[in-house]
Amino acid sequence: MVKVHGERRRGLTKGLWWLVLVFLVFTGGCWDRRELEKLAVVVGIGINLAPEGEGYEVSYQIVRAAQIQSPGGSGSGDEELRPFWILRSRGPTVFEAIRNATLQSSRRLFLSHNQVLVINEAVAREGLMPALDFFIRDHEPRLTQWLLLTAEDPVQIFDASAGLERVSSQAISDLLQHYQLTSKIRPVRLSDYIALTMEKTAANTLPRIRTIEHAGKKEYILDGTGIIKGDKLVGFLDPKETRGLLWVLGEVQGGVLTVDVPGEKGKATLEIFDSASKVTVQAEAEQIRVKIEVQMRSGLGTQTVYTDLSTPDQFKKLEQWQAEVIKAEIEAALAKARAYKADIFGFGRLLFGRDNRSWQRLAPDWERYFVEAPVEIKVKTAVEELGLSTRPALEL
Amino acid sequence: MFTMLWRKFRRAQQRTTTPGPRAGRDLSPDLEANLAAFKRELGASPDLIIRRLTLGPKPGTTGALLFIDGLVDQQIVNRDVLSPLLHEVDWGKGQGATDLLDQIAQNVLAVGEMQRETEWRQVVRGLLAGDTIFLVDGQAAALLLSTKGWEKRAIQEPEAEQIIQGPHEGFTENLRTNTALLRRKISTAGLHFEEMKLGRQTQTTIALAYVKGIVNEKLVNEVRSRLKRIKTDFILDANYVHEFITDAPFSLFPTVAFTERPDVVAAKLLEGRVAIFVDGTPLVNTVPVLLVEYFQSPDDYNFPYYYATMIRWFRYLSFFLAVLAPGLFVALGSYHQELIPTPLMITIKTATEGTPFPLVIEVIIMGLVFEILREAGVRLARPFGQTISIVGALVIGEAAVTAGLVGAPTIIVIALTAITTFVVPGLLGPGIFLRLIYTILAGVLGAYGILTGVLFTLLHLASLRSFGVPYLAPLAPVVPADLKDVLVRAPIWALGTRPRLIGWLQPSGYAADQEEKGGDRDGEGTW
Amino acid sequence: MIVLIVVVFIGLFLYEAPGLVAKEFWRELAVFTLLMLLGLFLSILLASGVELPYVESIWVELFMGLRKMLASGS
Amino acid sequence: MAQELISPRQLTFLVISFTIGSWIVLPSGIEAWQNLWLLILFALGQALGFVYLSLFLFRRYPGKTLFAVHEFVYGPVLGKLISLLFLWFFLQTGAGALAVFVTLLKTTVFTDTPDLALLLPWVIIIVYGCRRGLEVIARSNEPLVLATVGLILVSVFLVLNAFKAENLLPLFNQSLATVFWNTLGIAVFPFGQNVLFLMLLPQVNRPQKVRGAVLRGMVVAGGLLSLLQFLAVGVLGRTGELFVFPTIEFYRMIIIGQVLTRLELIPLLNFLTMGFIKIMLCLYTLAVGTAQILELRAYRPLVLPLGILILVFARQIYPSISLHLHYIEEVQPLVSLFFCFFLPMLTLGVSFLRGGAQQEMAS
Repeated sequence: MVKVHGERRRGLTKGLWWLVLVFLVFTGGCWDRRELEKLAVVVGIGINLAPEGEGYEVSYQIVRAAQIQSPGGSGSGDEELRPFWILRSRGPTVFEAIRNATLQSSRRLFLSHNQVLVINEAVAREGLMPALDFFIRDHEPRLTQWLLLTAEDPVQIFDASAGLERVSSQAISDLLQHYQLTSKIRPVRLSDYIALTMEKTAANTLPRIRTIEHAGKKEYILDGTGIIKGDKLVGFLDPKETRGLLWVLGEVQGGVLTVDVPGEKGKATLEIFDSASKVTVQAEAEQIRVKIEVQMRSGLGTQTVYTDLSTPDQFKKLEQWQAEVIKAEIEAALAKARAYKADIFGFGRLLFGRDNRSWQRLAPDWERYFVEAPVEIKVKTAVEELGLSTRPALEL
Repeated sequence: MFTMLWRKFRRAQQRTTTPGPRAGRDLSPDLEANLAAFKRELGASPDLIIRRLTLGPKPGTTGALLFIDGLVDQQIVNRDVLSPLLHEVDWGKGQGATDLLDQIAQNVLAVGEMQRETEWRQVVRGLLAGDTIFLVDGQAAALLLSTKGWEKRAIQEPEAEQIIQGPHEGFTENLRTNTALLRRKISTAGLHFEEMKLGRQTQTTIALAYVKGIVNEKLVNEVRSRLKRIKTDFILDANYVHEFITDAPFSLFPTVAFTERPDVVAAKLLEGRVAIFVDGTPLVNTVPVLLVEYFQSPDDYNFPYYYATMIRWFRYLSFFLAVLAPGLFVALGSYHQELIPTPLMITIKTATEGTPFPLVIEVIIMGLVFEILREAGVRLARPFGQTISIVGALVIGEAAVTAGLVGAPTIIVIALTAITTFVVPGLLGPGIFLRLIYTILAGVLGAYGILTGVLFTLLHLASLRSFGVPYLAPLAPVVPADLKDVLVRAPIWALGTRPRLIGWLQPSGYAADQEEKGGDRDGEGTW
Repeated sequence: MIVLIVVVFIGLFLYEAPGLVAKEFWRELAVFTLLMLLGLFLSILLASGVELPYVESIWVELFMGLRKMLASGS
Repeated sequence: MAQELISPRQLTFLVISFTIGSWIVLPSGIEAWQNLWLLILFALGQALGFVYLSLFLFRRYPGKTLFAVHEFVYGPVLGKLISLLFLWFFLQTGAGALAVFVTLLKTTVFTDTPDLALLLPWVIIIVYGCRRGLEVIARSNEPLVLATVGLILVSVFLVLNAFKAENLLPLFNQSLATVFWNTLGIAVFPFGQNVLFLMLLPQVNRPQKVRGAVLRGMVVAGGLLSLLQFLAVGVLGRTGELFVFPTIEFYRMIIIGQVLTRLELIPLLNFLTMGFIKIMLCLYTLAVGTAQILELRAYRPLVLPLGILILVFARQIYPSISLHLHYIEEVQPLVSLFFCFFLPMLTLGVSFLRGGAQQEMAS
């Protein structure tokens, strides 16, 4: 009994020792703590070249949480009432610029919730990776943020009206995610950009954004695609050509397509349901042979002619017309890509995966092979639905 | 220290104030001496009733009945003891008896249970336990007549362990009632009770219950020996026994379970456990106990299996939230803001903008406020208690948020914790304690701090054993067969086997005569 | 800092040693003490900023040297 | 020393977490990134061979730890010297794993926290666990392994929409030398280290099931690592080569409905628990082994000072993460090969050569 008591007492002292030890360790603490209310949450970052001298000018859109639920949105006059704050800073590298921002901001910039990276085209022309490296290396930014190109000062984009949203970066992020409503833009995440950059033969594309003036207010619009070859901006695709690219990549999952109805002054617009593509790249001795097969399903969305387009015969014709439009779009994109010698379609990537040996052989001179490659395009389409009406109300 | 002195002092006092018929000796043949001794021993207690009688064929022989008022059933004493002695004595009968006391015992008294005692201590003990003492002048012996009977609470539904469906009876403070309740549930001769008296002053009856043939004898021996080692002055409640026999006295986690429900005790005994009844309390200890038992409720077995399974998972989730929610909230809010989805994060940020304290402090303070409110609510009379809780929660919480002292999300988290804590009432203590620790750890090292704390707790739990059975079984060590009542609540017909580490002597719950499969035990549960 | 380390080590020593003495585990006590002293020594060196060699860089240099030798040899 | 027994199932679980251990966050063989998941399977086959052979030692000397076998085979002096080498290896393995996790935490989450603040709590709980003994380690390991397995299996569903089968191609584009070297590296680094269990096998309660238990554990661990790697390649593609901690990184790519994003903290913490078990096993073996070499009656008193040594070592093992990566690529396979394959095989060979007498002694 005495022994048991002794053991218990020792157990108590031992337990106390452990407790003391644990608390000794933990009382020192709180090195990495950053209180939520003390953070400056950055939702958009713009990168521009510094107007004079070397280095970058980085701009930030920071959420002003206190204002987020009160009136006074984007673009409205009073600076203090806007739900965000725009800040600029400069530095020889992006990282230093971001740190320099704390000279102006009372709170530490918190990059983890950044949604969009808007990059000025001047930066893109000099090469993107030097500017992007920080976002890959640092632990805070996400690899899933969206990349955008703009010809303007990125601040203009952040400054523009966000429409229904409170903060324009958030709105742009939503916008990009709904790309399939038009399929005229190709959203690119930071991780996608890195992945393609690592493929030696591939070229990247980035969506462009610009502002437009509307009733005295600035608004922004997604417009076309920039072609990045070897990390440098070389040219642009317009929205139609962008969709040509998306057809090849099999990324068109929606949108509409308008065809001319021959013989009549009118058009028909078809709604794209989905599409799929199959690209085969065959390596031969001194050239590659590319075959692109696109399949697409659509439904009749609207028509501006008085002929009934919903008969089986007309459907057949519609299928043919839209196949031609698609083919034209692809060819347009292909022509641009050839002009810039940029393999935006990832033909090289395909060869790399399927026929690595040939790729090894052809890769050093890929530009030439890409430009000279004969491309065979096959489009198979189906018009499957006609909406709620069986025929136009008035037929002539 | 003070208590020790006090005890010594008391012991010394006892030694000097216990004269004859000297403690530990026999009764004196002289009735008056005996009665005087009783009066000395018990003081001038008004509840000690001494009824003198004149007895027998030989007029002049005096006797006395002694009992404690309130402990005996007056009706029995009057009808079955006093009145036969006074009126209906046929002194001619029972010639075989050796002396007068025997004669009376055999022929006169209409009491079922009686005992002849000569030793002074035993007589006093009997008197204090509610027996009526019958003394006859000239004989150094007494009859202890079992006339126990006192006011007791009726059998009610236990308030702390309410269920919706199923039996609504609960144990009472009376040991006999309790054992009877258990007998009513288990009608096998295998249900054995062993009684012993513990506590120098209280002489509390402790009853050990087990089902022979199902229980492991080694377990019974272990419980018995641990109970015998208890040296204390008083035992007033099941927890007194619990803290003496528990495996890990300093652990946060209880290694002895208690319940107020006969059906629970019956189920546990039939799984091979041992129950310890303590007279004077409706709580019954059962050992060994596993952590998962705290997540089981009798209702689980009274509802359909799918519903019971779902509810059980809600219980796991609730406990998880109760222990970890404030810690996780602090870790997310002040270390890992990138984990919160952006819109939610901005909402939280909006709500906490401008609060003066770090999140940890906020959470700890609000947690403390809540605990105090809860304690006040429990202690006060019920109508007050409710008022206090509502007023406290509403006024303090609302005011703190409006004044910008505390963010609204903090209040939400604390409220959530408050509710979930009560879902697993058996682990209330450890839950609250761990929650505080995890919150502090989260405040210092974020999720890493919590992980460290959780791993420490896990190691501690893994090192615990309750009467030889690993506390975390059947999760660690994994006993796949037993997961049927842990991860899910399998239909009753599929719950046929007993927990392997406890009831392995007779693994099957149905066929008692089935072949024993004892050996295959994965090396765990070694005694 | 060094004072703190010494105090912690003495505390740990006092935590463990009495049990060993009570059980008359002399050998264990000796080894324990030795290892504690080693730990104390290294900790003090670390705390006082003495540059200790990095364990793995020794291996790396050794093996890289070996590889280079092999490479140049073949 | 009271014999603490574990069951074959617990042994399997221990093997799983020990193998997964630190490799899961800092994989070796990044050179062959795209085919790493395949290399793991090759390496698993190779390692199963190694370990199968090493287990002959246990067959030959049942109930004897590796160190006891050393003394049998090489005689007391040389045997103890070789055992001492192994102690060094265990110390290095444990400290290495600890260093990996501290580096991981420091670079991903706790950038401003000093090393010591991350090391110390970890070491304290590891020492606490080791003092509680192997049974407790084994028992607490079980839920942790289940959690990890669960997480890896759940990740299959989480990454479904980020997974691109195209990323897995091409299957073989590395030179044979790269493949061979990295396969060997993986075979000895996470898998071969299981030689440590030769110290613990006598504590398994059913010795006849030991071999199956170890091999099963390795297969499961190899399968899990391969699966995880498969997912990582499918999600990250070649980008994976860029990252120091690719298996954590790929969880950063998970986006499910705007809500489940930036999940990397969850696998990070989960994988930490595997490393935790690994370090604890190393420390335990270190203490038990030291006690055995010095013929002590108890290992418990050694746990604390050895824990401090591990802590000091963990701080002093790698000067920088870049050298660490370099070490993993270039040196570690050779060191591990020496300890995990060469020495056990040598012991086995010598014991066969010395033949009959030994066996009689053993039996």
